[in-house]
Amino acid sequence: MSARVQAEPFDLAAELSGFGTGAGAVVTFTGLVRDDTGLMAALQIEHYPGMTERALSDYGAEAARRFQLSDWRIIHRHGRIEVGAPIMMVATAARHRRAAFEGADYLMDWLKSRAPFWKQEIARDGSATWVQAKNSDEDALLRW
Amino acid sequence: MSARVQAEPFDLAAELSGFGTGAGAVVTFTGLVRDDTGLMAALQIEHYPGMTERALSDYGAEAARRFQLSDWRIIHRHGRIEVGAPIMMVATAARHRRAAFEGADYLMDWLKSRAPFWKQEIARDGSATWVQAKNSDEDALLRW
Amino acid sequence: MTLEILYFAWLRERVGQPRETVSTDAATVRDLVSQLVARSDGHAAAFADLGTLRCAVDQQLADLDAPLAGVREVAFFPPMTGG
Amino acid sequence: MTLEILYFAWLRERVGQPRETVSTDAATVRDLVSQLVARSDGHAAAFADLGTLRCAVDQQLADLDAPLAGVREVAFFPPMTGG
Repeated sequence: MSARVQAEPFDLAAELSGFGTGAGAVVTFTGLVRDDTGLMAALQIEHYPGMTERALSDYGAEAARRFQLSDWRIIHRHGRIEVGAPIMMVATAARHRRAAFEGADYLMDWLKSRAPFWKQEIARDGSATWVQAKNSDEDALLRW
Repeated sequence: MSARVQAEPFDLAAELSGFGTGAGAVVTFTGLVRDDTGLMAALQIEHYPGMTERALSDYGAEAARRFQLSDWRIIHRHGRIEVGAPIMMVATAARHRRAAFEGADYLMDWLKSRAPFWKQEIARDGSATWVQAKNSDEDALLRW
Repeated sequence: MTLEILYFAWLRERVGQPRETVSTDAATVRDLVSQLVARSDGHAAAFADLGTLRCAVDQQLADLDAPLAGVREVAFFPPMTGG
Repeated sequence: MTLEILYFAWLRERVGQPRETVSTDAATVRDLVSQLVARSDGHAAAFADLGTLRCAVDQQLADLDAPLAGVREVAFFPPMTGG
């Protein structure tokens, strides 16, 4: 049960070593920098030190309570992240698959709209554009 | 895009190496042998060689079509699997998180009720009990 | 017509063998079942509850009304419990 | 009352600095915003659209009507885009 914010890449395999021992179901989500246009070089991610860790821990604890997760982990990177590299991951462990899926899904919806991160797309020519929040991300929270 | 049936354990990290390159979202589900009573030693899993591979490939291809997955992988073990060990995994890759989540969730529902596997619980005293199918697993298919 | 019949899980245990070859004129899976039931007490026990019986025809899930013309392999088993 | 004010993302760019310390008698976040707007054109631009403004009071998400009594740190930023 832990939340981390870091600039360094993470290793999903290492993170899952010993994760969820005794559980029946483990779900992981990994978000990667995607380049839809062929023009993007990287993402630059800004966050709110202090608040970020607190928010991630709060959402993790709330998901654990709500879906009876036996274990959870959240890792979110900040700084410059190249196209193709991992941005963040969540992992959830529970007795049954439904709870593990829903816990991970719930955490992702909260991270998208309620964790203090802001993404900037860095193009190959060096120009930077702030990513706009999507209404669909806000709407997704209404599911819970 | 592959489905495998094997007696050997699998290594989630190795399976995900190079998986879903270019995608924005990767979801994995891992099922582990759970011992709720403290009396269980292992699962023994029987399957239908020939049909199993075909069924898993068909469900993977259907999930890819339906949720526009850019990659998917299914691994399911058979034979004796000790408590705590992984039974099976699915991984899905897509542009967006919703599709990756739904693709994995869909595959799990089909695997539970439509892939030709049968589980037997092996107790520590050596006695074996066939696992009964759950109505909830059958009902889960109605969601899709 | 000669068919390869396969049994899995507790159907296999009740029949007492994992497979057998039968010669039959059954038109559908249901006809085939009514012939198999007569083979032994084990067969009768295996097919006692058609409500939970599952089958595959040439390795594709099928129902009891599936026709057998041109078919080579029919498998019978309880509800699946994978995943 | 002395408050530490933080700005993130394009609000930070418009204001032209990541943080500032202000002395204020504002009762709520909304009152504080109307005082900050008067500080510079950059501040005015940062707070031009209150509909999309997000804020945190002592590192907890809050709305514009949140009271400031006893508060030490207020942060302003656009809608979050994590995950």
